[in-house]
Amino acid sequence: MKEYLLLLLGTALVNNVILVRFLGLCPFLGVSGKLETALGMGLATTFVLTLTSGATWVVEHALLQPLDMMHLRILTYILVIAAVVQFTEMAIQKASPVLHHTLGIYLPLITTNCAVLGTALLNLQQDNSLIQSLLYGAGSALGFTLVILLFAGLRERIALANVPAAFAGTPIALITAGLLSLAFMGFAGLPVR
Amino acid sequence: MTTWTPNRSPVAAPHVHGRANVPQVMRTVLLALLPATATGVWLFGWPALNTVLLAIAGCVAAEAAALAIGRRPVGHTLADGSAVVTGLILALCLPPWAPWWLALLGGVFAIVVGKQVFGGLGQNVLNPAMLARVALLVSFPLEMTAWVAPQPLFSAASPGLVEGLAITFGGGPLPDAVSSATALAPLKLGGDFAAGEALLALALGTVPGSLGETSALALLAGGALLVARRIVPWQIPAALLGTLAVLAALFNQIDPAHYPGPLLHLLGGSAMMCAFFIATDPVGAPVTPLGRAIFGAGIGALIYVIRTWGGYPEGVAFAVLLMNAATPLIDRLVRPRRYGRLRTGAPLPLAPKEDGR
Amino acid sequence: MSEVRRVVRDGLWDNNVVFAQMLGMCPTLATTGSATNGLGMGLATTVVLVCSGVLVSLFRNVIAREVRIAIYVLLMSTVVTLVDMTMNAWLHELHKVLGLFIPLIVVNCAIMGRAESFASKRAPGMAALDGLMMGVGFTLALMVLGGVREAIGQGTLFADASMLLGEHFAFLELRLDGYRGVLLMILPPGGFLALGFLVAARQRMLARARARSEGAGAAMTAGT
Amino acid sequence: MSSTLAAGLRRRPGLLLGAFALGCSAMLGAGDLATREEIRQRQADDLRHALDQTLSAVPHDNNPAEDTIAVEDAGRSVTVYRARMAAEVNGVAFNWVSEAGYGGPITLTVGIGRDGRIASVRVLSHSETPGLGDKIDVRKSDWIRGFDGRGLDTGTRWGVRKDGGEFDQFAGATITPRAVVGAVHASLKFFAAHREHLLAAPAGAAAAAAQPGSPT
Amino acid sequence: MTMILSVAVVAALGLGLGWLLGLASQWLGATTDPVVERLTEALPGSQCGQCGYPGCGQAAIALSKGEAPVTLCPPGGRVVAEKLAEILGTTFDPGNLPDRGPLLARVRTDYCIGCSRCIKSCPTDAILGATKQLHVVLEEACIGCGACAEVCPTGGIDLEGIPVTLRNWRWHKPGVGHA
Amino acid sequence: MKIFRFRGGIHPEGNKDPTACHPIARLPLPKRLYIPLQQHIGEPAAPEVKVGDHVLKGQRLARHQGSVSAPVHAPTSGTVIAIGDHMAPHPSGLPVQTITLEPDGEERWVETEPAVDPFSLTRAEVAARVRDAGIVGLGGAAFPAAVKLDAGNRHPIDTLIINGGECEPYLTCDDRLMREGAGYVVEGVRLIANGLGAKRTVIAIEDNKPEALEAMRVAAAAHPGISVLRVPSRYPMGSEKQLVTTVTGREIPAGKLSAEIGVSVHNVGTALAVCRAVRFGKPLVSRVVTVGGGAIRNPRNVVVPIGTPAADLVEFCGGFTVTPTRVLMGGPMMGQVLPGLEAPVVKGTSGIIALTAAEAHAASERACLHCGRCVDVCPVGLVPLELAARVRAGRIDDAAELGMGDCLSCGCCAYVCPAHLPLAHLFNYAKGEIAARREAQRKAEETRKLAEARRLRLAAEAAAKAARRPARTTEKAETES
Ligand SMILES: Cc1cc2nc3c(=O)[nH]c(=O)nc-3n(C[C@H](O)[C@H](O)[C@H](O)COP(=O)(O)O)c2cc1C
Ligand SMILES: Cc1cc2nc3c(=O)[nH]c(=O)nc-3n(C[C@H](O)[C@H](O)[C@H](O)COP(=O)(O)O)c2cc1C
Ligand SMILES: Cc1cc2nc3c(=O)[nH]c(=O)nc-3n(C[C@H](O)[C@H](O)[C@H](O)COP(=O)(O)O)c2cc1C
Ligand SMILES: Cc1cc2nc3c(=O)[nH]c(=O)nc-3n(C[C@H](O)[C@H](O)[C@H](O)CO)c2cc1C
Ligand code: SF4
Ligand code: SF4
Ligand code: SF4
Ligand code: SF4
Ligand code: FES
Repeated sequence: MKEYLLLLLGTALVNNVILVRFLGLCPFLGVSGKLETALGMGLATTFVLTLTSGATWVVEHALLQPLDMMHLRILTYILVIAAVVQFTEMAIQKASPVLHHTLGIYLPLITTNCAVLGTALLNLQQDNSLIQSLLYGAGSALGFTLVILLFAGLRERIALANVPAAFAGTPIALITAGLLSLAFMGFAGLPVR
Repeated sequence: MTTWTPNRSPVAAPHVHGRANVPQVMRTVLLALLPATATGVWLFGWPALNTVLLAIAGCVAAEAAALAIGRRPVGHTLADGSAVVTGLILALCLPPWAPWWLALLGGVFAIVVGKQVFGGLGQNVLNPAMLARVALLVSFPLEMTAWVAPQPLFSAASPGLVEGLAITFGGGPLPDAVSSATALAPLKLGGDFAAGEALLALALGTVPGSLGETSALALLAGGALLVARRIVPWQIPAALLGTLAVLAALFNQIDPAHYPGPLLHLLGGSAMMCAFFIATDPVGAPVTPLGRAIFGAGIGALIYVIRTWGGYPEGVAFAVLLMNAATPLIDRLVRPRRYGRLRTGAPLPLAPKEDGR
Repeated sequence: MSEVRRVVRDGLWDNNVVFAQMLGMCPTLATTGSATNGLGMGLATTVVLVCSGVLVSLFRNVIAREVRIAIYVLLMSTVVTLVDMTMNAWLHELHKVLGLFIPLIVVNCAIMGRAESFASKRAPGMAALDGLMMGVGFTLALMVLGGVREAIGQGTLFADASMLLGEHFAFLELRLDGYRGVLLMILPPGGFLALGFLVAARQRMLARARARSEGAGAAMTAGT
Repeated sequence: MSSTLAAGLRRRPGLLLGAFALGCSAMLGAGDLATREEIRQRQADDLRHALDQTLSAVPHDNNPAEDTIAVEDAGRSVTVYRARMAAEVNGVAFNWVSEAGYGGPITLTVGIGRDGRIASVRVLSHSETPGLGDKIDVRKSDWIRGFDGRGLDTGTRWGVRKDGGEFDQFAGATITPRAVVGAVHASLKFFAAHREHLLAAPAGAAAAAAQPGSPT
Repeated sequence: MTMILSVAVVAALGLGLGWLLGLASQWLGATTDPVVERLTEALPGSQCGQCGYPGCGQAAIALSKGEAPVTLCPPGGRVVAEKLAEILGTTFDPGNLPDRGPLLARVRTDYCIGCSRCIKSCPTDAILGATKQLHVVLEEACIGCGACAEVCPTGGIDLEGIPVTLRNWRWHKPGVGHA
Repeated sequence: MKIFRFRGGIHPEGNKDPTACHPIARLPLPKRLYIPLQQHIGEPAAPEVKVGDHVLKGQRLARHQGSVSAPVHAPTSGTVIAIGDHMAPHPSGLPVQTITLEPDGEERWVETEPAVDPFSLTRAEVAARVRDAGIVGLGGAAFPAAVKLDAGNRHPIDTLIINGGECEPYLTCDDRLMREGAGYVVEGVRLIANGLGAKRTVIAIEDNKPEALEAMRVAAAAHPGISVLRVPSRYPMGSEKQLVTTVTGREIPAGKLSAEIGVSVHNVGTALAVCRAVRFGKPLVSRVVTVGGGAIRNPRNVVVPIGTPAADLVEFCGGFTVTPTRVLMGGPMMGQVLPGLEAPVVKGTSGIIALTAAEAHAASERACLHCGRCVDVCPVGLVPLELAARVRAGRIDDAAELGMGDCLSCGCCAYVCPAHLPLAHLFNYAKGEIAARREAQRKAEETRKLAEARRLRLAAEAAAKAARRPARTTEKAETES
């Protein structure tokens, strides 16, 4: 139990997908202008990331490895991710049109979110079990959500600041992200993996 | 009769103002930092004074340059004194015998990356001095963890003025004889925690450590001034020190051999400095009492976690930055209830007419 | 401006993947700890951009709207896998360093964006040129970023180029002796900071250029 | 492709997609065929290189990469490569992962002689901070050679100096050496625990279980 | 063998996905665009054509396709522009808006020949007056679109800003500085 | 009696002593009086006199129009010499329709009809007398008092609160009024209480006015329904919402009137005016004005006929000792700058304050420190710094969402702001913008309706035409065949 908790926390804080692993930066930079949208993106990603972590594990261990078809890994992973996203979208639309209205627009974006494929590949690299994979996915997603929320809060405030013209817009967002990542270095060395 | 010509562009009320203004606030902070600075310089000798001056110089020069480049009024803005405060706080968090370029570089980083790219005073979100400290720590771990044992000014061991300049500007590693470990070292090394008489040393500051963080008493004196003058809201230091102490006491109860008690956590390291001068930087702190309490408690908890389990010997700077980053969220979630409304923002229901709902 | 020049300019500067479009941020920041890695990643991405551009363009009349994204994804993952396998086989050291990020080229938003907005509407030749220019622009950006980070961070330039890219690249290696480096720059925060300052510099240049051209325009109208 | 076929496919997106999938997997299959052997070779090279480094001090006449056994330890399986001289196991090498690294897991290849002393240790992969933690890499510093010849019985104080051990930590980066020292220590204990099994197994018996393609 | 297997696997996956996508496109394709509806709702609905589109409905479609800026509608002014931006989820740059402030038409008594052309052109029926008699503009109803001024044969309709009085005076924005 | 605490608030320097220690003086009749027709919230009054008319003191000059309005009376006897534009006592300095009166110096009253026993009057009669006397709230808002009295008929009022807070610095007119005219005030209070049918009456006075407290206690001692409550000195204690909370512990729900929770608030000056109107039949033609501030030579309270130019008051009090930085109508926290000394005193003018630079503690504006002091002091619980940042950035809608509309414009936030940001000014601007937008919105709705109506009309016309046309074609066909 403790081990799993540490795994979750470790992936969320210490090896944060965005700030340490450098995955999922496009949505991190693109969809963090407003807190509400950041939250939506975070939630949608959490859902998809956890699901795909499990699904790719199954595909890897039930299909690719037994058939010795590692060269199809990227392709199948991507297809699986796209399918999961598609499925999620349809499921949400069916279950709750309201939720679909708020989260739906983020779903297509997630297909091209490196964090999803990256996490799947990291799971493989670290030889995680199915449960570990699911936790790893959830942890990554939590880390993603946490950081994108913090970042959106900061950006909302910076949007009201008197930023010099040369730095306005993307540069200040990048610098803020850098400083946030500097702050997250404080978690480094915590005894979690 | 003295005449009066009305101003044609109308100005709205209020037409009188309290006495507070930004330069005065910053002056008070500098005044409050004086005891700790003086103690630091006294304990660590002339090189410490060099460090202070260099950090401030770095900040002020960087601020002037940045303002000039951005075509903003240099003199007027410098006069707010915030660059000096940043410089001094940075210096007080550096090793006392830091080489010249460390202090200078830190000052420039704090102002340029931490403050001016955001638009200057009040526009930044993360504490500039702590950003600089962390950036230096990450980049120059050697220099940033070279502690010296205190050798009071004019004592035999203390370097003279010239020798001090040589230490600051000469470069080269510190002689092994003076390098030393801080009071928090046992946290990571598992040695003995400060014994009874050492706590007195921690209070007075006669222990190795950052320039201005060692003397809890001097910091407390300055902090008390700021709290009394209402420049610093009491909730932040109270929540911060309280959380830190409670966590320390809790784990100390569980396993005293691994986890030192609250006193070491409060007095050793820069918790005091942080509680009164760093966490309280208004720019990065929430604006409501509850928000400030959450903020302070968050910093306290993070300090404890990073100190106890993390990779770095001291968690103050990271903790402050992390909570700075959370400040917009806290401010967003913790808003005061508005008059005549429920917490949700909906109007109060027309309640039965009884006094004192 | 001729179409070719337009495409070249777009890729290298006006619409640079990194500096203007802000796409493909993950590899941009993750692999630019050194100029060498940046170069390697850039080249790999360029190959993928060109190939996928040509493929998408070739099939542009066949691909139905509803499934176009899925087909792009198929094509790209194929190209990327091929690149991945090739690098693993013949650029093994570099492959070990870039590791995770080669497969991630698939989801590099830049490639999808180009396929959708350019390659699907143009002839294969043009698409190839566009892919090449986008890729070269990307590579240059990665190299500049990697170079800046590496130089400030550890006082070297193209360190290990010979080891990773082969002996031919040994000439690139530079070392600043006596400079210890600001470690921060090669760590994750340094990536963000360096890119932030580079983009700011670009914004300032653009603003200057705009002011100059406006000034010139104003002078012209004043003259007539 | 004839235009009628193209038009037909366009009207059936599912078929179109299937056609593309077919083409793509064909290309991939071809690519795989072309590179598979080369990649396997490279990975074998990697392994051989690592084993060469770690077992060079152990006299042997076999190819350790092909003489492996899998050992269960604390719920995980460790692949052990064995160096033999005249059928006698003279030393073993195996990968050992430390989770306590600063930037993530550190994978070591540990070579241990028959006597239970370290033959040699090398870092296979790590993501420690360049300039700080990467001194565990033999290309950057000789520190890692400090383990050579040490064992559980040599009176070594296993730990970094800060923790009261006898290994140097790198200034400003204690976590990495601490992790490596801990991992080497643990690997010795692992060796001690399975000593009999490791040294006694019949020659060549486990060769079939070897997976040269994936050393980790 | 591997070859055949891999082809089979990918083809199967592709087919499955294609089917899913087909389904999805059916799901999505059928619905009408709610954005256009909301946009039409937000526009003034006076169909005056100042935006360059033949009426608000077309303007809404153009907006939804991103072909027109949210500041397209002069009568709507800032308020409408902000609403449109909100619906479209874009930000709106007030700098683009020619903020001429609200206007009112006024018929010059000495010019009006009572031709009634203005009445026919007015999208809000804001002009009263019988043929051959002096016409007047209802301040409450006039949106300052200028259609009447355009058709008036004597040029007798002026568009004027609304005069500042104690009742509509507003505080100005305090000078530069940073909040 | 229990006192409840309201959120926020400040303790500005009072500066009340220079004027509080002098008895109320009487201003000699000025040479001209300028009586604006709009001195209250609501519709302006409509003039009933012509240029050249001679009028008597207390004669009605203009009658009220609409439900929320108030008549205007002649402050003295004299001749109407002009009806037209004159500078309004308003920061804009815009002109307002004004009757100019040249006093004849005789101060001749019109016939007044004092009530025999004012307490025998019905509620409606009291309200009618108050309305006819042109009484508006003298606490600053200048809302027609009769309308508020009327509200007692629609909502049961259990508590009448008389506002003797006078929390504004410098102002002491209510203080002196309570000290010197406690008896009249209490009588007025009883009349209002009667008019409203209030069950209990609380006269709330800040503890920095001990003499007034004492005088009012003595005057009210005989009336068990009236209690005099000592409330702490804290700005904005005098604000209706805050006072209601202090006295009753209730909050007025957002968007509701105090009457809806059974409370009515009136100023002490209003009470005195009600007393004069109901008992003596005298309309509101003069009021007590505090003339103060560091730049005034002899600061004091003065009884002033409505319409007196500020210049006359300043001159009466010895003129300026130094050039003031600002001359205000009302107190320094809520008052407005005077556009010129020719602007007249109106019913709502509680003070003419001439401030020196040193008193104002002016400092140059700097960037917001995020210090949160404004949040601490805002009596409403707003977050002024966030509002200000959004207003500055032109994001008025965001500011409205954060509660811009709830702001009292009390100025507490601006008073404490160490960065000297013009917070209250920004909020005034934002509220203006919000009002303008609401107006635009309303107009857009209106437009839509009109356009729709026109569309229907055109369609109907077209249909009618179409209906006629086929008929004509058949006709044609018939003739052809
Ligand atoms: C029935 C009734 C209706 C009122 N309507 C308004 C109104 O429409 N606008 C207004 O400003 N005040 C109105 N008031 C007066 C307010 O309650 C309040 O006294 C006035 O706004 C001034 O209060 P203040 O100085 O605290 O702002 C009304 C009062 C009553 C009793
Ligand atoms: C911030 C603020 C301060 C006020 N201060 C006072 C005051 O000191 N005395 C007062 O009578 N009214 C004051 N008012 C006006 C009251 O809210 C309220 O309008 C008045 O007491 C109602 O009485 P009236 O209608 O008789 O004027 C203040 C209003 C505000 C918004
Ligand atoms: C405490 C006090 C308050 C007064 N307040 C007023 C007032 O508000 N309005 C007014 O016209 N006169 C006021 N006066 C002046 C006297 O009541 C004055 O003698 C009275 O109005 C008689 O003059 P008349 O002819 O104007 O009625 C006040 C006097 C005192 C002592
Ligand atoms: C109470 C107080 C504490 C401050 N603490 C810091 C600090 O820790 N670090 C810093 O750079 N500036 C500090 N400042 C100065 C100033 O607020 C800082 O430079 C801003 O962050 C710049 O925008 C402090 C100012 C005050 C009033
Ligand atoms: S300008 Fe505005 S009101 Fe006129 S037609 Fe276009 S959208 Fe409608
Ligand atoms: S400007 Fe003329 S046409 Fe337009 S609304 Fe006003 S009156 Fe009607
Ligand atoms: S002026 Fe408005 S925002 Fe400022 S303190 Fe008063 S009520 Fe709050
Ligand atoms: S009081 Fe002024 S400086 Fe402080 S937070 Fe409020 S607006 Fe900012
Ligand atoms: S490159 Fe776009 S999310 Fe990673």
